[in-house]
Amino acid sequence: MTNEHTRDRFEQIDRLVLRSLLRPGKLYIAFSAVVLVCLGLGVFAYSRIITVAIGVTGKNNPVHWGALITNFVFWVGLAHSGTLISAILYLFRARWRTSINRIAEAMTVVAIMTAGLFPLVHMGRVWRAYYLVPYPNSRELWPNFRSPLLWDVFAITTYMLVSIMFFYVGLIPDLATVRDRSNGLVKKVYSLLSLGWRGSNRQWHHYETTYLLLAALATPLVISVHSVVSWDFAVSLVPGWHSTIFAPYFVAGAIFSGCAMIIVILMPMRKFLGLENLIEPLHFSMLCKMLIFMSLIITYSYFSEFFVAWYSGNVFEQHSFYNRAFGFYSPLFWVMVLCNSILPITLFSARLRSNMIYVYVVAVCVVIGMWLERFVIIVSSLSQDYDPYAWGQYWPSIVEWGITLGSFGMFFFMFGMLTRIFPVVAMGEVKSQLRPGPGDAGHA
Amino acid sequence: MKTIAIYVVIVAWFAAVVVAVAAFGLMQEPSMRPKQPIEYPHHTHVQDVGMQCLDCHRYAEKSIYATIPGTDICMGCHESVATDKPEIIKLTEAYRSGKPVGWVRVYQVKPHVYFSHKRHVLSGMKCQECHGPVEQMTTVQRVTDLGMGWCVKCHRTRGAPRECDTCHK
Amino acid sequence: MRDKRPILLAVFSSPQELTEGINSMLRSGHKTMEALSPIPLPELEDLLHQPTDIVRWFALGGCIVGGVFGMALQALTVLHWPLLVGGKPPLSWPAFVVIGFEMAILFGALATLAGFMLSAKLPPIAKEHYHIGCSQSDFALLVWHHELDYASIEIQLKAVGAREVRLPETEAPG
Amino acid sequence: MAPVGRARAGVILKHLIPEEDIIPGVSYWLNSTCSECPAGCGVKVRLREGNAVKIEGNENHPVNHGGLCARGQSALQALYSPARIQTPLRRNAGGRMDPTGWKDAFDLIARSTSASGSSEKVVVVTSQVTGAMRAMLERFAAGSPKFNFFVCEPLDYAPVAAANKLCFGLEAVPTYSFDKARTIVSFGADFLETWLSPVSNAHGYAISRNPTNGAMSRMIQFESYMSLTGANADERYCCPPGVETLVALSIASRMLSGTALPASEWETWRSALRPFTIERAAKAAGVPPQVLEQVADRLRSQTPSLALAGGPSSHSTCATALQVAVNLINFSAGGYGKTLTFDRAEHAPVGTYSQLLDLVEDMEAGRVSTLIVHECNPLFAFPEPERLKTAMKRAPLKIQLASVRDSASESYDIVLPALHWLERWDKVESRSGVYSLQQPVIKPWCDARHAGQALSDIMAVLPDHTTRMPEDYQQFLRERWENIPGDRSASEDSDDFWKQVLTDGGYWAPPVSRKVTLNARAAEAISDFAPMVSLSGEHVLLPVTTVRYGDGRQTGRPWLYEMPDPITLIVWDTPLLISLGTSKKWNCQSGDIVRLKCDKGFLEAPVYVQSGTHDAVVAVSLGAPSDKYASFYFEPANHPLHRLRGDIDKFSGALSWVGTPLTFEGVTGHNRLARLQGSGRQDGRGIAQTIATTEVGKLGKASRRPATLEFDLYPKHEHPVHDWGMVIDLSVCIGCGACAVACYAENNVHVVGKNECLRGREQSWLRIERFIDKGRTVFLPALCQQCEHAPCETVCPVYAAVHSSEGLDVQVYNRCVGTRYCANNCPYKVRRFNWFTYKVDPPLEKQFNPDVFVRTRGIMEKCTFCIQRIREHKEIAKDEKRRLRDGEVVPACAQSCPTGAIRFGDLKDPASQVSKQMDDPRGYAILAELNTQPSILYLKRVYHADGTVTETL
Repeated sequence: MTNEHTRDRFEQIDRLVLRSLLRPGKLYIAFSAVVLVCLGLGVFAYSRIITVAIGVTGKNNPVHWGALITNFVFWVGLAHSGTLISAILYLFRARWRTSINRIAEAMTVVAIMTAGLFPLVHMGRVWRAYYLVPYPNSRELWPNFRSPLLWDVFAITTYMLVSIMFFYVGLIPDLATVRDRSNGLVKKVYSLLSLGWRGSNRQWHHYETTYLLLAALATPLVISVHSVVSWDFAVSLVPGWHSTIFAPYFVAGAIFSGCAMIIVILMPMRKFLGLENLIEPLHFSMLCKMLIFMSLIITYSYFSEFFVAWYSGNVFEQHSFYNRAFGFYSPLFWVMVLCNSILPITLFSARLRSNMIYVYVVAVCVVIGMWLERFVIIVSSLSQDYDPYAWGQYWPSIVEWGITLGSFGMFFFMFGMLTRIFPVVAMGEVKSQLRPGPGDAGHA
Repeated sequence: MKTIAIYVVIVAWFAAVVVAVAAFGLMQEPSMRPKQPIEYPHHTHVQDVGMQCLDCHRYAEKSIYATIPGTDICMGCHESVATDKPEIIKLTEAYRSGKPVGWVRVYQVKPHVYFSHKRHVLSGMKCQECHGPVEQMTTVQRVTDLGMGWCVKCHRTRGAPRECDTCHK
Repeated sequence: MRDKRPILLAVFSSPQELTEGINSMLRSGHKTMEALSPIPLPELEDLLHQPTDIVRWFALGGCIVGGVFGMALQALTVLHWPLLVGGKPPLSWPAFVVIGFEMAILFGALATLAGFMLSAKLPPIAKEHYHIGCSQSDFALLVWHHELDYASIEIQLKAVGAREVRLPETEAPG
Repeated sequence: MAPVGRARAGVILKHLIPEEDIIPGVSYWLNSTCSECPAGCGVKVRLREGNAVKIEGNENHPVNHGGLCARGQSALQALYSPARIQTPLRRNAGGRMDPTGWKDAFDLIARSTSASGSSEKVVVVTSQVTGAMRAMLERFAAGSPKFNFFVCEPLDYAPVAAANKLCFGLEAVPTYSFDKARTIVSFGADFLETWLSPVSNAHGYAISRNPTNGAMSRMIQFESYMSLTGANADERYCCPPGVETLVALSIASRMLSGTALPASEWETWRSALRPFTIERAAKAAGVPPQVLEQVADRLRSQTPSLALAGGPSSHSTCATALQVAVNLINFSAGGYGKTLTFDRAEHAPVGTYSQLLDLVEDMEAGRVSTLIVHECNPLFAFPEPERLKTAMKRAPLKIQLASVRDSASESYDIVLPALHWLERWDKVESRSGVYSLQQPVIKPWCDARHAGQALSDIMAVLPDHTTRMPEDYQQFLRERWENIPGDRSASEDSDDFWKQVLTDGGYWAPPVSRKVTLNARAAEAISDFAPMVSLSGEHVLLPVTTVRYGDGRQTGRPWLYEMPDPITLIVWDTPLLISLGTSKKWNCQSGDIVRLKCDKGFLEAPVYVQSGTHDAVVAVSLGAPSDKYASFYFEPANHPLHRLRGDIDKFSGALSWVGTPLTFEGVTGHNRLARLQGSGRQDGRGIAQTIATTEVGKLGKASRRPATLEFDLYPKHEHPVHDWGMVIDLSVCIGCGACAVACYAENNVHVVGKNECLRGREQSWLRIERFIDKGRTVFLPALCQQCEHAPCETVCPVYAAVHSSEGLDVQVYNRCVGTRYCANNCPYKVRRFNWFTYKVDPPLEKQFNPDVFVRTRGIMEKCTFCIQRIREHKEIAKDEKRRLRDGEVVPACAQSCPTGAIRFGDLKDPASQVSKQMDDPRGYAILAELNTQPSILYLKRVYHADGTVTETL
């Protein structure tokens, strides 16, 4: 590799990646218009909750949580793969991550922001949400730290802040690149954002340490946050929720859905942003392997849930799972099994795995399947719990569907904005992959 | 410097929102000194005439409400006392017509609060401890926000019960 | 690195050339140098003087402080007004672990970021020397020298492949 | 009649506490007497700031002993009904009703009647009135043949009175003492719901059910639809409608052999009863003959025993025969003087259907000039509404005198507002010798007059007014209180007497003992008997009365709409109840609207498949939900009484309710029925538990809050002063739902409407669940269990759900942010969420309890053992410098319970009744294995092991 070649490759990478920051194309505008309409519908739907009451949703007694909490868990789940791919794969020195970690992290940040709204959206009296914040007040009252919901508040906030930090620290060198290639007001903005990064050896040294430490902190955080989310359910005594398997089960499910969502996002981005050279079939193959692995884990979890329910001899547990598989919500359950346990297994075939369209279809199915999984767990467990008198059924109302659509609108809109503002590929890291580094035997 | 200026602008924007919300909230609060239909001078009645709170607010030690007296109580004296003063003429008119005087409430606990005047008066509290020096006021001015913090502070210092169900209903 | 001495900036096209430039400078007794690069260059760590790494101590300290803060926040507020819930005593330690842990991570991460910004001097307080190509593909070396060395340094660096050797721009990148 | 007692002069109708001494913010209780049905239960009304906020049974009253049914409690919603008639109304030329004044109304009456001939009648049609009003009407009728009054009650009990006249020469309805009975055999009588005096019946019934001394009574029910009484029965036999008579006669026939009667009479009876063999009856009823033999033997051996007949089958063409048979059974079993007496005869005589027909004929012939309808709706109960309407049109002047608009208010010329019974002074005598007080509890808020005063005012303007009607009803009433017949015991001092009346809620004269002897001439009622229902596979309409709407007058009360029918657990609607066999035959499911052809057109309504309904029966309850608050509301498409053929029981003149054949025409649509019970299957969950009588003695000592854990992560917490607990005895819970309505009233629980109920958003804090355990129906009041380890509290992020030091799970409403996690985590699902800000139509909000916050949207709410009552009584005890007494604090549910199934008290006090009951070996906690440690202990329902078994709800 000659020096000139390196320079060319470096500049080529910059050009490729920074293209997305140039004037938006028609496609991007069309995409934004569509997602903004979705977001608008969601906002309108939420305005119904604000102006009328939470009763405009389909929730009832006994199903007090429904599609909104499903969305919460779903988006929190999606938020996990970003940090997972970034941090855990970084710790494991999986170098293939470099092309996609930025997108994954951006997805994390956007998804956790979307997720964070849902507890507020579903609250009966959102204007009292500040009661959950521990701050000194004249009432001398503090929130109840024993409540899993408060754990959620802390976990989600921590996760959001740490994810943003992690995302941002990773961005700093690239922001400097953008700064140096822009001028005028844009340059000013990127100057602010890049914090005066110079790329000095001293800065790089601390940068590396910091990135490693953040990755090391983020990794247990990823696991803890989704464990905490799962404890919202597992700590309660609702049959179908009250289960020790929930934490690993939810973490695996989160990673599963996250990987699928990355495929869903990455594939069109790669095409429309012309990143084929950076994001290669190899990456999709790796993601597919992760899908298979996670699918096996959650399939085992499904099996284990049912087995334990049967083996326990506990009438409540048994009924809850019987109801899940054969009750009112059983069609959703079986679609979920198809999407999460059967379709991903087909990716064992290398031929199918290399068929991008097939992979895409499977990824979309997994995203849907994971949404259904949360819905089935939440709703079917609640609908028939201890007291048969109080059993009931729930189906989301148009307002909830609107908000769900709006959350997708918000997610994709924010994601689109991020791709317009920040380089979609970690240029610095990709560049460093171009030279053989220590401990790397000639990859790339 | 420009950098700092931009940071300042961002912070100021959020601060402005917070202030606006707070101001809106304050506007919703009832006035601390509402205008009363009849200017009832507490200081004259207490300091000059020597009346006691319970003379008019008769049920403060019998009921959860202290109650505002009807015009018949006022007319017990004002049938003959100071009948020519404009405020008393208003009072007399109200009494004759039988229409209640539209006193504006100065102190009103929130509807979710159980507050018993009786319990507080019988425990030996002075009216002024909550209502301020009413005997020096003309129209009554509210001296507290009746917020939970205000209640709790006193309950804590006096060792009064602080169970939720003591006050919340 | 406040050094009032004059500075020279050399621009290289590759990390190898940069490394060679540093080595040649070291051989000629120039100890005060700073490399600017678009990618991290771990091999420089042995060549150039590296400051002590304080970021990890920040991380550790942040985690400890956060964990203690998290637990103390819960314990103290609960004791301030002990309310009975679910038959649990005010100090329900098992239930407090989660928030203690999250706080440890949050404070740890915040402290790490703070440590990073402090030790990497981000954002810079004063203006720093910079070469704009260093965020893309150029590798630059800043050499602090005595005025009389200027010519010899330029010759030395050009010899190992420097594209140009000049006085640095004193600009603030940020 | 008993000798007339001394008159006491100077009774002044005044309240115990003068109005000027009433302190705002303090509760006052005033006694009165319920007029929601003729039973006349004593009530007390809680007043706050001049509003009546709660109505409860009067513990001192000899009729109801403190309980009060759901319908009685809903009287407050009639008092503050948006449908109250607020001013006199008159019909204008366009046929609309215009508001007018009293004077104008009387002028109009005078003008309209001046032209009428002297022979034309003036008729007052009234709901059951007793006491002073009755005396006034009797005086009115005595004045001239021109003046007449007619008591119109859909449930007339005329066959009972007729049979007693035949048998004993007493045209009266006896009082039934269920408390003394060991065997109770009911032929269709729904005595726990609407029959005669349900609260009184339930009170006595519960006493007879005491399982501890091993002598729990046995209740046997023959009926053709599933009534609440039938669901409670130890033995329930479902027979075709009308066959009850045959069964009763056969049992009477079997019991006759050992009856002490003069030989000739015995022979008369024997020959009359000869055709009614056990075999014949058993065949018709579809039960084995041994069952009937055993019933007859039990009636004789397990004494005291009580037989009674009522319900729809008492309204048949052979109604009197049935009652005579029952009389014979009771006489044979020696029940008279023990389980039923005429000492305090119930229910003053009521006009019968044949008398009503005479009246209609008079109207048709133009012989009625003025018709005054007081608090009743003849159109509701008359089987030929069009005929009655036409007949009424012939009367030149039709006046309605009522407090609340009813479904017929549009058909009168003048509508005059009457005071609600909670706004007036009166004297009620629902049982002879029980003089109950009615006193105004609030100031009238409508321009209304006392019905008695209004009637006498109307009389005053009528031409040819010869009767000496009291000009001042108040004065008349005073005289009635001064002259109480038969009273020789009470104090001479009228002031003391009046104080006692106000304190007790009335004056109870000592019962006058009346012995009865059987008259064999009654046998003619039997010998003339012809089986009335021919069962040719067709279906028969059966109008039934339920706890909710009673005889139909209590429509327009939101609480009753939202109260689930205890059997079907359906709110709002009153579907047609059919059997599973019928539904299969018709190929329809619950909720399908079916069209049934009958003699008089069609019946179109949704069906509900209710097990326990006879295959030949289509049962329809009276009353229907209306959003207009009208009383006596019915749906013209499905009002059963308008489909009756108009058959008459010739001995009593009563209208037959049975015998309208129905033919299925098809399913015409679907109407989702809001059934609140998600599932009635327990599947081994052990929520409702039962135990056989034989097993009770074998039970070991129970322990409250069973320790399922040997090790607990957390230490136990203590309750320093009080520890509130509740014991609910499922053995005596009859499922009447009075507690649920009491809870609505006490706690400002919102009524949400049928659509919200359909979505499972009913707000009831207390509900009656209905399950089957070991083949026995169990009614289980489910409310917040106030768990010691409450799952709801832990998960609340803001401490809105916390535990009080007195062992209550309190909910701090304004702290709630509405995450609803607590409700998810409540295994009992007793938390209710305000999905919207629910509104009530004014002035219903005047009834709101000022001690309870009216919850708005987004707030979780629940039962807290009526914490406002605990607080109130703690304050009182504190004022009186004493500890709370056991039984001083009674939550609304426990107070209203007619059977005393719910007991509440302080577990910290070892001497309290609840503490003692906590050791009852029958006790169990629901879902104890979850270690929630509830504060409510349920006592298993005790059943007779040899009773009948119910498979499905």
